[in-house]
Amino acid sequence: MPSLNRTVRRALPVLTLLSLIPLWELCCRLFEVPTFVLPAPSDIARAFVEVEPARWLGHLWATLRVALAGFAISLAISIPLAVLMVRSRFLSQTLYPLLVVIQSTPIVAIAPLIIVLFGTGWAPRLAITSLITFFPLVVSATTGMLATPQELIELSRSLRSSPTREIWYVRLPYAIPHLFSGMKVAVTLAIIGAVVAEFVAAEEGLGYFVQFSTSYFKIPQAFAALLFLSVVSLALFKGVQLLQALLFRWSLPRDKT
Amino acid sequence: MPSLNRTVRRALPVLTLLSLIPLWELCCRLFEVPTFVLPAPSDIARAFVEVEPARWLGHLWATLRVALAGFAISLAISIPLAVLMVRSRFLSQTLYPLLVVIQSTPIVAIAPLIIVLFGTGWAPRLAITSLITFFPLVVSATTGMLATPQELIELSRSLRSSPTREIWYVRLPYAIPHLFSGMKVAVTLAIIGAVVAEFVAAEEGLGYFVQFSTSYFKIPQAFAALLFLSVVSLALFKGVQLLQALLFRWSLPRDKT
Amino acid sequence: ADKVNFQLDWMPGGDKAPVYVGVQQGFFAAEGLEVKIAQGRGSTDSLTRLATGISDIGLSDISALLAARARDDVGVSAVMSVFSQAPHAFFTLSDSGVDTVAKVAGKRIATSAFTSSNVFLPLLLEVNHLDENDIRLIKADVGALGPMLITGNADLVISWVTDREKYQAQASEMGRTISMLPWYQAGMDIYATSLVASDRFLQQRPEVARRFMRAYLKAIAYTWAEPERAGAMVEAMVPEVDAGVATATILTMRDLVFNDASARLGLGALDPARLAETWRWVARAQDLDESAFDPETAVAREIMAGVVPAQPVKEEVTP
Amino acid sequence: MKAHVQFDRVSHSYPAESGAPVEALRDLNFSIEQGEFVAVLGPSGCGKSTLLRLLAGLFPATSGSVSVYDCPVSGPQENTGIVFQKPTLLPWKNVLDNVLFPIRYKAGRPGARDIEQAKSLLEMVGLADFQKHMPDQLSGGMQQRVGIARALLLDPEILIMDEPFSALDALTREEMGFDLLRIWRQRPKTVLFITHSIAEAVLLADRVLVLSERPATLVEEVAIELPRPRSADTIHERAFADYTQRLRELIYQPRLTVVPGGKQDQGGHHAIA
Amino acid sequence: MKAHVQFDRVSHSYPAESGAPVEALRDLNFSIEQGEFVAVLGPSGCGKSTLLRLLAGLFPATSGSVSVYDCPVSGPQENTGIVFQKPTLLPWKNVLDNVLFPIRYKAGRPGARDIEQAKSLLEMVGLADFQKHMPDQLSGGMQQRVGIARALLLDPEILIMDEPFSALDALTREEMGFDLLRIWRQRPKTVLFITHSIAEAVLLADRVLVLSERPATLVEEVAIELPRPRSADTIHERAFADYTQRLRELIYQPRLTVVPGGKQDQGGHHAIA
Ligand SMILES: Nc1ncnc2c1ncn2[C@@H]1O[C@H](COP(=O)(O)OP(=O)(O)OP(=O)(O)O)[C@@H](O)[C@H]1O
Ligand SMILES: Nc1ncnc2c1ncn2[C@@H]1O[C@H](COP(=O)(O)OP(=O)(O)OP(=O)(O)O)[C@@H](O)[C@H]1O
Ligand SMILES: [Mg+2]
Ligand SMILES: [Mg+2]
Repeated sequence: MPSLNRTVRRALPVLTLLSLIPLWELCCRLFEVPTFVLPAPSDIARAFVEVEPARWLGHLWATLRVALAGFAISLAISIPLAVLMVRSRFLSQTLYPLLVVIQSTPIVAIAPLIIVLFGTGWAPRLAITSLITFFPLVVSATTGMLATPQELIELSRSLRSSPTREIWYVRLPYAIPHLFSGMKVAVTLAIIGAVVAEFVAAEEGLGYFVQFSTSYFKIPQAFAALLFLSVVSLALFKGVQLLQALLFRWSLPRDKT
Repeated sequence: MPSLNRTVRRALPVLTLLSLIPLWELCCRLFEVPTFVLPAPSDIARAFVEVEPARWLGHLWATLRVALAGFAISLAISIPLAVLMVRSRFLSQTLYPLLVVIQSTPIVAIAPLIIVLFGTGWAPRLAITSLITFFPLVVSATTGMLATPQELIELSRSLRSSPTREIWYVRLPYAIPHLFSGMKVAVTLAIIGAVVAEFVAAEEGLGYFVQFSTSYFKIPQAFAALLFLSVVSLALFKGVQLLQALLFRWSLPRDKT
Repeated sequence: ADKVNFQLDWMPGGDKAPVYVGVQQGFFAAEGLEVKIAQGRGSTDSLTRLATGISDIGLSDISALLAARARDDVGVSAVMSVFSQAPHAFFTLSDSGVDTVAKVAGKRIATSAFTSSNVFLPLLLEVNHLDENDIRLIKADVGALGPMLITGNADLVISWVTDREKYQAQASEMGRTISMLPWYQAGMDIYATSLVASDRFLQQRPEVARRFMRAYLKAIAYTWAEPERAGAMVEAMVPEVDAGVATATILTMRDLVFNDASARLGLGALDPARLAETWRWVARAQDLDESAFDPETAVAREIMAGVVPAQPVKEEVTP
Repeated sequence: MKAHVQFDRVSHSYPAESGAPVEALRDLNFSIEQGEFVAVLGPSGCGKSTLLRLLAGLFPATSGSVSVYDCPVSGPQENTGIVFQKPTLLPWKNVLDNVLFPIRYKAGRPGARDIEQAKSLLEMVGLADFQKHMPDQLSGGMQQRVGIARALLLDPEILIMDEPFSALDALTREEMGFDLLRIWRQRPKTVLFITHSIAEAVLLADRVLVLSERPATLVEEVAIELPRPRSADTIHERAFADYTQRLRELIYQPRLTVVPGGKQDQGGHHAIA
Repeated sequence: MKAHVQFDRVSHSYPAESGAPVEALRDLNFSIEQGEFVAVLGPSGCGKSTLLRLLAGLFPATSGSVSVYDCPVSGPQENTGIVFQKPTLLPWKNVLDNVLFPIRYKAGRPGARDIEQAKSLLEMVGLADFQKHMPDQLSGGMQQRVGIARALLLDPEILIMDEPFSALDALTREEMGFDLLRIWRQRPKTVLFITHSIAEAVLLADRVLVLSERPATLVEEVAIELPRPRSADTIHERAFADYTQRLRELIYQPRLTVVPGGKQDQGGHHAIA
């Protein structure tokens, strides 16, 4: 019985979410929402099957690999950046404003610069995705490392640690929960980033396909691509959660007994 | 002497940042970077003074109020949302995926929907800004509240607290450092949000002005607007930092003696 | 006065001058109209706003309208042609040696990812006895096209005739000159930007629509009669616009408005045969069933009657 | 006096993520009368804090039942004051606000009388000058004393204290023990007092529960029949020495066989704690 | 023996965000010989942990100088083991890894011998069965014992312990005290041992420093000239009782005039801690 109970408890949220779909359909029919404003799920489904699976997969893969690679790059850049800023007050005061500036610059506005700098292949898309995702990572890693309790810092300093080791062995592990909170934000931003990048420079990918469909007034097809994007985001988000659960069990709140 | 020293230490980062400007100018001249790729600071300055201050201020104010109001709205929505998700496992499992989906949907793609829902005035811009900013707030507030140490939860439960009070008096205060890390990300996203909103639906604001200038190939003018945007972001970012320092001193790492 | 919400299909500029002229010169006021101008972000956006009743009447590419109506019975109809030639064009540096469309074979052509030009490109190439494999298409952000051309990342770019001034300005900075190969000179003979209106507006206030169209025609005539003044009028209402640039644009695009077609069929007219030809291009370009949709259903002839001059009116739609 | 707290065959195991669960309490039976002062002695890690948490209703026992006034405990109890083993102060509140926390938590704004009361408790624990300090500006012992003041603020019916004086020096410890007895005498309450000091247990309690090593079982209950009110003089009474001696034997004897090596002599007369 | 640690007119004040700074140490002068075992007694909040932090080089004194081998301490020292007052375990490492932390921190991967050593220390502190547990699955006393094992792992030259046994029961405390003495005898080290237990100080130390209330000044240094090796028998020696009696007087006497009310009698003969 308890295991049945648990199954139900697990399934309930999924079922609730799925039940939104008929509701959506109903609303669209009831209020006669025009397709170009919000297509009904049935329209979307129809549009979905009209495109061959291979093309879906092609676009999906194009977006996914940019999102993943861009996320990986920004992770690889932002952690060292955060470390630098934690170690040096001067760097933190010099770099932080720069990062804020970069973060708040609308990428689309500097598209020419990016294309001239990175060409028109993969590179500009990766650059854009990384630019859009890195900030939450830097902020959360920095906040986490700075929030390390004084007593742990004293422990580490009493061991005559080099500052590098202090960061590596004490501050970074302590920042894990913060960092993962940043990663959850960043990973969904990575999808946004890949899509924006495809708006700016690409001939494939779900974002390209959305824009393409919209400019041809194939709104249900655009929404099918959007749903696909959502599924990818959910998968990436779950992926990050899973990673935390697997590698850093301790950083999660323990289940109540 | 020590106060002089401190002044120098404070001024140094600013000076370093300012010294980037001549460097930028130099690079542009040296490599003969065309203006339409990256205008030199002198070009930007010229473009800047060509637009009357009143118009700059008009655009600035249009963007700023959307960013601020949108940020406020998303704060007002995401904290209660986070509280709900901390209180109920079911809600958390149902809402979180929905939020991820909303967060990762490219706003530009659902612009018609937003315009139909919110009309053409202020409302769609606020909606877009809130949609773009709320996610980091929800994630950081949720993570922070769930990270509350077991011992504080035991204290609160031993006082026979209602769950509401537990959230209000224990979990939320504990989440403050997390929350501010989310706010730092969100506030710069608010600028991005306002700009995107102006791309989609507006006839004023710095984002609109950037797009306008770009579509007329007045790149130095676009960059002048971008710089303005950066200054606004920096101000908002500093504002959040200041707010934390004023209201929640304890949540900041204490200065080393 | 009757209030009319006018929808632009993009940002203000010289190519949108007539509506500003209409306001500034009092053409609308003379018809008892109070016109409010809303900016748009492309034809699709403009159509959506008209279809959802946010605006009453506005500009859109008629090919977007035809495709939208064929796909999705959108409640918007065309009431007048504005550009009776398509504005698509190749741009290249003057010294590139490419002076006819036939010579684009083997070149690198940069284009914006989502412009409607791309859809027509294969057809244009076909008309010129080429196909897509003969060129290399590079897609990039609109803003990057000029830089790519001038820095040699691309041999040609696809853009609109109306952008000529802007590209020339960029090229001048590097001491180069630009030449333009308009597609309408290479076999693409179809309608483009048109005045379109929501069906609801046309049904509820047909007279208002007619008055608007009358005033708009006057404004078009004035715009090309007095390009300098027209440019200044745009700037007067939208300070971001530079009057000089607007004037230059107005001059550049004269051929889109006043051309063989407009001379033959009348300014503003939507000749059924040419409209059918336009639909043929659209259907082929977008892979739509040509016979499944009658382009005439996208035109509100009864509104146009008596407003648009020299219009070859079909028998059955006389009022 | 009637039975206030009743432990009935209480066992508790903590689940282990890997390996066997840790059994902390096994088959514990005892009861505490209303108004009684009961001390608990037991080796480190035997399960004393677990016992406290069960009584506080923070989680349910794996088996058996804990009841208060014959009512099974199913959640946190009304009118219970707890001093946790760790100080458990809120890092974002100053000392005074930490002491006032239970009131603010239950009743919203504390009244003038509450603040008065909090201040006098802080004075009692010797922190009158530190009301505005933040917890991380206090020494370990000072933090512990804030926790004690907080538990006493609401004048609870049941007071559960987990090694409340462990970080205090001998003199402060003694003073606070007598303060506690005074408060207990003035406003009777049922006290469960976990300690590692045998002398302290004897000096303060009506009854001492001696627990075995983990899993904790009840080795013996020793009623301390020293006259009240007790004072520093009590320590010199013959009976006091007898009780401490008896408890020491109970604690030291069973373990001597287990302790490896022969470092100690025959036990039964140690005195350092 | 030569002077190992030297405190020279050391004062320390903590800055207060508002109001007057808190003066913790005032004009402290003392030295510790190499290999000496010095215990520190002092009231709660007087400044003992501050003294520890100064010696550990965690921050500099406001005035005066702390030196090790005549070299002013300007930062953390090599070869120093510290047991902090709070357990201070890394929540993301299990017990064994927490003990091994100093090695991993200094030398990278711990070798097989280090692991051996860590395991035997864990056995000594009675946690052989808990190597794979996480810190939050341990009781307070168990956490403290992990901290002790960690400090002993690197066989430090200077060992600083801040109330290391405060959360342990009488028997465990005694056992661990003797274990500490054994280790200290086998591999001589200079020990600074902060405690609240007078008996413990006398039993373990060569010399006891008695500090006053905050700001801590040195009230008296008492050399404990009990023969070594000490054992449980030491406790019954006449001299042991004399020393504890003397220390009690030193601690209780000066404060009796300050303590409000007349709850206690004339002091000088208390024995509960
Ligand atoms: N949250 C937990 N998860 C798993 N095991 C736990 C947990 N809390 C305590 N334990 C285990 O339960 C046993 C008893 O712990 P408890 O804290 O009750 O001991 P204690 O008697 O209070 O010890 P001390 O005197 O050292 O504080 C210990 O072996 C400990 O490892
Ligand atoms: N970080 C700090 N900031 C400000 N004041 C502090 C800080 N740490 C300690 N103090 C103050 O310094 C004094 C001495 O503290 P310390 O921790 O050295 O006492 P202690 O002797 O170790 O006490 P205990 O036996 O209770 O641990 C106390 O009054 C305390 O309030
Ligand atoms: Mg305990
Ligand atoms: Mg201390």
